[in-house]
Amino acid sequence: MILSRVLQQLVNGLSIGSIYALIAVGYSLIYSILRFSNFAHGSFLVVGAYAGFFIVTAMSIPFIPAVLLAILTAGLAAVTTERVAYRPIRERNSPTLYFIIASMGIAIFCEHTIVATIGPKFRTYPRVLAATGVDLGLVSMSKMDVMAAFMAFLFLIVLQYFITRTKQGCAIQAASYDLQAAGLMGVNVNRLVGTVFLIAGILAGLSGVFLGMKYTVYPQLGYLTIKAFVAAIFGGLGSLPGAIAGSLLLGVMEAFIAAFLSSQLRDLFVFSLLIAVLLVKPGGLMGKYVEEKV
Amino acid sequence: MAYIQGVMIIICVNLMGVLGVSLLTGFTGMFSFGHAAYMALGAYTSAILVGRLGMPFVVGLLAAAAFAALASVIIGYPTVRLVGDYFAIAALGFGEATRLILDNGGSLTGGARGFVGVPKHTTLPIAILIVILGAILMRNIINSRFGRSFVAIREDKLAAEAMGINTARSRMLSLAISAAYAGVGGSMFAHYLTFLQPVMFDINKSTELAATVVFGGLGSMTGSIIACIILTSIPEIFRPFYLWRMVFYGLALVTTIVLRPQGLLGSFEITLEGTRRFLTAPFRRRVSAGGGARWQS
Amino acid sequence: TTSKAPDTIRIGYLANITGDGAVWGQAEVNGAKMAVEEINKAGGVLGKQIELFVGDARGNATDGVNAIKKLIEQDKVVAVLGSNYSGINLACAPIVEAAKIPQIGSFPTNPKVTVDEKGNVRPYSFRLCFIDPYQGKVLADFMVKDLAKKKAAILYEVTSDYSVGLSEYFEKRLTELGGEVVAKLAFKQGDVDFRPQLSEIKQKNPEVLLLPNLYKEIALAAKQARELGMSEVIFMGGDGYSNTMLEMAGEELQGSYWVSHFSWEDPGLRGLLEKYTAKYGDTNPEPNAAMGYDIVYFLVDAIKRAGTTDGPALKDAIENAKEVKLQHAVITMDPKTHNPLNKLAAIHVVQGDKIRFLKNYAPQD
Amino acid sequence: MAVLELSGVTKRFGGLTAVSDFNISIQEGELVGLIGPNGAGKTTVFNLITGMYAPTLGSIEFLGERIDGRKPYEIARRGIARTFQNLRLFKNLTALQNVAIARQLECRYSFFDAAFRTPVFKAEERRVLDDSRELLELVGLGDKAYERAKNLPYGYQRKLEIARALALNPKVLLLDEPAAGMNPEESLNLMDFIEDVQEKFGVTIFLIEHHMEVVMGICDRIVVLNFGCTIAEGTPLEIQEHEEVIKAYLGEVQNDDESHAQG
Amino acid sequence: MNPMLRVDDLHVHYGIIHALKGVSLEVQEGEIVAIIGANGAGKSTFLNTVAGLVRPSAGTVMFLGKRLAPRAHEVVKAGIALVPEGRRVFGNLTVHQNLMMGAYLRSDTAGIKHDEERVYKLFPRLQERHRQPASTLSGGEQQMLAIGRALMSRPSMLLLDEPSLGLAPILVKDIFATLREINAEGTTIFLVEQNARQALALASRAYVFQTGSIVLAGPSGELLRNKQIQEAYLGARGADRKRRRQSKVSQPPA
Ligand SMILES: Nc1ncnc2c1ncn2[C@@H]1O[C@H](COP(=O)(O)OP(=O)(O)OP(=O)(O)O)[C@@H](O)[C@H]1O
Ligand SMILES: Nc1ncnc2c1ncn2[C@@H]1O[C@H](COP(=O)(O)OP(=O)(O)OP(=O)(O)O)[C@@H](O)[C@H]1O
Ligand SMILES: [Mg+2]
Ligand SMILES: [Mg+2]
Repeated sequence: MILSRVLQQLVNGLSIGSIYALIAVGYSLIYSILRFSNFAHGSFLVVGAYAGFFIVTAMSIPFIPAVLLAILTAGLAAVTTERVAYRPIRERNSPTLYFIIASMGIAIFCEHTIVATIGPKFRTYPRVLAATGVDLGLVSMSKMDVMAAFMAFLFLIVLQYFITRTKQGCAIQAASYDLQAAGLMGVNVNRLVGTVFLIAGILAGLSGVFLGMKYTVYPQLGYLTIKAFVAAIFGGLGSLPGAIAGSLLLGVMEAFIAAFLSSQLRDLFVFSLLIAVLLVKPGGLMGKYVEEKV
Repeated sequence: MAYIQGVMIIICVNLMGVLGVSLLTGFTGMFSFGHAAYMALGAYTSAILVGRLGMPFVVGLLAAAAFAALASVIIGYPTVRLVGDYFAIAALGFGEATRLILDNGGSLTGGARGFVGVPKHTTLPIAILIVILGAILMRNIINSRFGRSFVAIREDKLAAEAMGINTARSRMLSLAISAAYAGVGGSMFAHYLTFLQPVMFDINKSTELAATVVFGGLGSMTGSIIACIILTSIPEIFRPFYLWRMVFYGLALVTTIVLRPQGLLGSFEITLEGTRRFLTAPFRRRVSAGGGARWQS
Repeated sequence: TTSKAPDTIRIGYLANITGDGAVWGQAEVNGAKMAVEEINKAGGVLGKQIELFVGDARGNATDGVNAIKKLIEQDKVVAVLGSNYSGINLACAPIVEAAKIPQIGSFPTNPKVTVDEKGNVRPYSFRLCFIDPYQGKVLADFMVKDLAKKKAAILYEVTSDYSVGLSEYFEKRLTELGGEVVAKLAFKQGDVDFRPQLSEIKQKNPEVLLLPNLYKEIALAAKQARELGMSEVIFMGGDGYSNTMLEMAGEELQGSYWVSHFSWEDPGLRGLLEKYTAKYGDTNPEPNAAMGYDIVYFLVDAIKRAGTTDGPALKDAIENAKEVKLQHAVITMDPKTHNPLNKLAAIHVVQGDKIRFLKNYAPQD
Repeated sequence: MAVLELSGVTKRFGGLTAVSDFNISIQEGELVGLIGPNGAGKTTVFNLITGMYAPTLGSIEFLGERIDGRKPYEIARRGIARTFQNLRLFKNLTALQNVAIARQLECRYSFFDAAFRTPVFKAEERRVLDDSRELLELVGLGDKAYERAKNLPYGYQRKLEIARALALNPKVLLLDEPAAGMNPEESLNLMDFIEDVQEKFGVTIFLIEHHMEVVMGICDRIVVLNFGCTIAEGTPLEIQEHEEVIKAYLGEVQNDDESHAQG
Repeated sequence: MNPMLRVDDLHVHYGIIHALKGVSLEVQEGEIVAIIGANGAGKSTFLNTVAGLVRPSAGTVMFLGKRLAPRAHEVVKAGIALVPEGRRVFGNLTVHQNLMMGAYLRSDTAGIKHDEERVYKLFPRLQERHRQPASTLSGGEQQMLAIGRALMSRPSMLLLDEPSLGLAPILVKDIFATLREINAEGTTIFLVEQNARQALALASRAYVFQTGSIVLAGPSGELLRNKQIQEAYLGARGADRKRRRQSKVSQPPA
C-alpha cells in the first residue's frame, strides 16, 4: 500500500521531471555558451507549440512532418531573436544582465503579441498519442512522458557529445569564456552562436509541441520554463547532465512534497531545499564551481 | 484629477521598489527576481499594524521598512555568498515562497482572498515626499564609503575583498537597504489601494522592477527614476490601444537594450552641479562625467 | 476636456482585455458592445446615444484601479460595468464610492465586494451574479441530495481567491449535510501537472472530486485523474468552467456536473446566442458574453427609471431594481447586500461533446 | 621584530604542490624580492599571505599574530596590501574611484553620517578624495583621475594598482610583477618610485618580479623559488652569481650589458 | 616586391579618444618588425586593429594584396595570428584544448599533432600541465600558452603583443630564439615589445609610436644608437642609477 503510493509518486515525479528536462536541456545549452538565463526560451517554446497546433489543425499535413515543421519554426524564431536582439548586445560586450533583460522583454513581447493576434484562448491538439496511461500494476504512467524522457536523454547524449568531443563544441566553450579571443582563433562566433540558438530553439519547439499535446496551448505556456530554470540551478548551471538530473530531482521532490508533506506549501519546501543544496554545493549538484585563481 | 494622481502615486510606489533594486542590481551587481516579496511584506506588515491594530501610518511605514529588511537579512544570510544567477534564483524562490505564505496566512493576511479594508493614507503629496526623501537618502548612501564598497563588489568581488571590504557584509547591507525601500513602497501601496492580494506581488512585479532599473541604466539612480516614470506611464498613455500596450512595453524594453545597451543614462547621473555645468559650457569634454557613482567633492 | 455636458451617455466597462482572464473579458465586452449598438439603434436612452468606454484591468487590481479612475474622470462615464474578478472590484469599491458612480460587477463572487468587512453595504458597489457561499452551497446540496454522494475530495488552487473561497464554502456546507471531505489538496497558479495530488486523492477513494477551478485546470485535472485510473469518480465544479475545456478533455469529463449562473441552452437565451454568433462568428461563446449584454440592459433600465444619469439617483434606481427582465434572469436587487435576490443556479452536465443544461437549482435551507 | 613570518608553509592543489615548506622572515622596512621560474609558486605565496588561499600546512604570522585562515578583507585591514599579477582593477570605475575605494578603509563615519551628510562625513570624504588624488599624482596618473580604469593603457593600469594598494596605508606591500608591461625607462622610474614610497610611507615591501634590473637594483635581499622550494637566498650580488639560480632562472649569459654590447 | 602587410592612414577612435592618428606602415614577407613606444602610445590598439578586434574609423589594412575585413575570424583565415595583450587564454579549457583552439581552422590531424609536440618542446611546462584548466596556470604559464596557441594556427604572419610579459629571463631568451627560428622557417613576425633592447636586437626594422602616431622608423641598429631612443625607451639612465646606488650601498651607515 505505502509502497505503491511511494512508487506512484516516484513515477509521477519522474514524468513531470522529464518535461522539465526537455526544456532545461535547451535552456542550459544557451546558458553554457552565453552564460545568461534566456527567458525567451519560453517564447520559443510557445512559438513551437502554436506553430504545431496550427500546422496540424489548419493545414492538414500528416502529424510527423507537421511537428518537424513546427519545431523548425521555433528554431528559426530562436535564430531570429539571436540575430536581432542578442547579437548587438554581444558585440558590445555588455554585462550578461542585459541579455537577461532583453530576453525578458522578448518574453513579454511574444506573450502579448500572441494574446493580441491569436487570442488568449487555449487550444487543444487533436489526440494523436492517446493520453491514457499504461497500467503497470502498482503504478500507471503515460506514453507521452516516456517519450519526453526518451527525447531528453537522446538530446542530452547528442549535445553532450557535441560539446565535449567536437572542435565546434570546444569553440562554444571557448566563446563562452572570451568571445573576442575565440574570434582570434578563427571561430566565426556569430555563426556558431546562431547554430546553438537553432538547436536550442528546436529543443524548445519540441518541448512546446509536447506540452501542447500533453496539456494545452496558451500564451502563458512559456512560464513553465521557470521550473526548468530552477531545475537547471539544482543540477548546476551550464551542465547538461546537471540540467537533466536537476529536472528529474525537482519533479520527484515536487511530487513527494505535494503528496506527503504539504501541497499548499510545496514550493516553499522546494525552494528551501534548493537553498540548502546551494549552501552545501554552491555550484549546484553537477556544476563546477571553479574558484578563480588570481 | 484622481486618475492622474493615482498613476503618479503608483509611480512613486514603483519608484521606491526601483530605488531599492537599483541599489542592489545597479550598484552592487546582484540580480534579484524577488523584490516584489519585500514589497509584499512591507504592504502586509503595514496593513496589519495600521489596519488591524490601529497604529499610525508613520509606524506602519517604518515597520514595513524594518520588517522587510529583517526578512532580507534572514534570507540573505545563507544566500549573499551565491553568485550571479544562483542568487537570482534563490531570490526568486524566496519571492514565491513569501507569496505562498501570504496565500496560506489565514485570517491574519486574508489568504488568497485578499486583505480588505486597509485604511487609505497614501496621498500624492505624502508619496512624493517619501520618494524625494528616499531618493536623497539613497544618493547620500551611494556617494559614501558604503556605496563605493557596493560598486567595488559589483566590479570585482575578489579585489574588493583585498581592499579590506567585507563583501558578505556589504552585500547584506545593500540587500537590507534595498529591501527596506521596497518595504516602504509596499506600505505606500497598501494604503493607496486599500486592498491587498498576494497575487499583486508575483514574479511579474519583480521582473518589472528589475527591468526598469536596466532600462534606466545600471548604476544610475537618476536613470532608474526616469525609467520608472516612463515605464509606469507608457501603459497608461497607451491605454486606448489596450490590446497592444504590453506588446509595446516588451518591444520598448528590447529595443532600448539593443540600441542603447547602457540603458537610458548609462551610469551617468544627472546632478544639479552637472546640469549647471552642462548649461554653462555645453561643448566642454564630458566623458569624465561617466563612471558609476559620482562623488561630489 | 469638454466644458459642456456630453451629448451622449457614457458608460464604462471594466474588463480584463489582456492577461490571464482575457477570454472572459473580451467576451463580456463583445456582448456589451452588441447591447449598446442595439439600444442606440432603437433610439438610445433618455433621448441620447450611449457610448461605451472600455477599461482594461489586465487581470489585476492595480491596473483595475487606474482603469476605473480613468473611466470615471477622463471618460466621464456615469456608471461602470464589470469586472468579473472580485479582487479588482474590491479595490475599486472605495473609488466608486468617493466618486459617487455606481459599479455593477459581472461575476465577482466574493461576498465582500458589496458588503465591507464590518457588514455594511458598500453604497455604490453592485453585482449581477450570486456569491461564493451560495455556489458552494448549491454544489454540496446537489451532491448530497441529488447525486446521493457523501465522500468528496477537493483539488483547489491555493493562489486563487476564487478557488479558495469556493472550496471553503463547499466544505462547510458538505459537513453540515453530513458529508465528508476525504482529501483536500492544493496546487499553485501556473501548475499544469496535478498527478501527485491526484494520486493521493485516489488513495482516499472519494466519490466526487470537486474542481473549484478555471477551465484549463479543470480539463487537465480531469484528464490526469482518469489517466491515473480514477474511472469512477464524478467531477464537479463551479462557474470557472468553459465550453473550451471539452476540446481537451471531452471523454474524461463525461458525466461531470458544473454549476453556473445560467445556461446558453436556456430557451430564453437562444435568440441572444444566434445574434452573437451572427455578429462575432463564435458558435460557442463564453457565458460572459450574455452577462456583458445583459448588464448593459440592466443599467439602461435603471437609467430610465432614474430619469437621470446623476450618480446618487442612478445608484438608488439600481438598488431598487425589481423584476428587471433580462435575457439570462429576472433580477431583483437586494438593497441590503446589493446582490441579486433569489438568483437560481444552473446545473450543467457533460454529455457527448456538449455541456448540457440539466436544471435550475436553488438550495433549500 | 619580524613584520611577516612564514614558517613551513605548504600549499597543495590536488596532487600538485605549488609551495612546499616555505620559510621567510621579513623585517620592518626591508625590501625583499621573490623570484623564480614561471610556475614556481611565487604568486601562490602572495595568495597565501593575503588569505586568498589557506595554507595546507604551516603558519603565517603578521606582527606576531597568526593570520593564516583569516579572510582576505581582515588581512587587508590589518595592513597587508597587494597588487595582482593579472590586474584586478575595478574596470568600469575611474582611476580616482579605484583609489578612493581602498582609501576609505580608514574613514570611520557611520551609516547615519552618510545618509544625512553630517559634517563628520563631509570632512572624512574630502580627506579621502584629497588623499586619493595625491596618490594618483604620486604615481603619475594625476591627469587620468577621471579616466575609466579599463581604458587606461596596460602600463598605467599597473601603476593604478600600486596606487590603490598604497591607499590602504599598509605596513606591508606585496607587489606582484609591478614592472610587467613597462619599458626599461619606465622600469627605472618605477624603481625610483618604489624607493620613494618606501622612504615616504615606511612600508615593508615584498616584491615578485622578472625584470632583473628592477630586482637587482632595489632589493635588499632576494629569495629564489623553484618548484615551490627555496633554492637560494641572499643579496642581489650573491643571487646573480648563484649557480643554481643561473641555471634555473637567469640563463647562462648575464642580460643587461650583454645586449648592450649586441646593439 | 609588394609588401605582405600594408597599412594606410589608419585611424582609431574610442569614443572621443583618438587612439591612432593616421598610421601607415609596411611589412615585407619574411621580415621581423618591432614596434616600441611608451604606455598608451597606441601599440596594442594598432595590433588589435590589424587583427580585427578593433574597427578602424578610417584607413585600410591590406594583407597579401587583399583588403582585410575587420573581423577577427576572417583575419585568422587570411593567415594572421595574434598573441593578445593580457594573454586571454580560455580559462575554462585545458591547456591541450586551448592549443586545439589555436588550430581551429586546420584539419590536418597529423600536422596539428606535430605542432602541439613542438609547442610542448618549446614550453615543457605546458606538457606537464596539459590537462589542467588554463585558469589555474601561473601568469607566465598562461603567457606560454598564449604564444603556443598562436603558433598552432601556423600563421604566415605572427603578431605578438608583449610576448615576454611576465616570463622568467631564461625563458625570454628562449622565446626570442624561437621567434628567430620561426622566422627562419618563413613566418613573418611583427611584435610590440616593452623589452625594447631585445626587441631591437631581434628585429631588422622598428617603428616608434608616440601618442597614436609613428614618430620614428628605421633599421634596428640605427634606432639602438639613437640618443633619444636610448633615453626614452632603453633605460640609458640605468647604468647611471646603478653607480649611484652602489655608492649609496657602499657608504658606511651614518
Ligand atoms: N588554483 C590552482 N589550482 C591548481 N593549480 C594551481 C592553482 N594555483 C596555482 N596552481 C599551480 O601552482 C603553480 C604555481 O603557480 P604560481 O601562480 O604561484 O606561479 P608563479 O611563481 O607566480 O609563476 P609566474 O611567474 O609565471 O607568475 C603553477 O604551476 C600553477 O599551475
Ligand atoms: N577600450 C578603450 N576605450 C577607450 N580608450 C582606450 C581603449 N583602449 C585603449 N584606449 C586608449 O587608447 C590609447 C592607446 O592605448 P593602447 O592600449 O593601444 O596603448 P599601448 O601602446 O598598447 O600601451 P601599453 O604599452 O601600456 O600596453 C590610450 O590612451 C588608451 O587610454
Ligand atoms: Mg605569478
Ligand atoms: Mg599595450
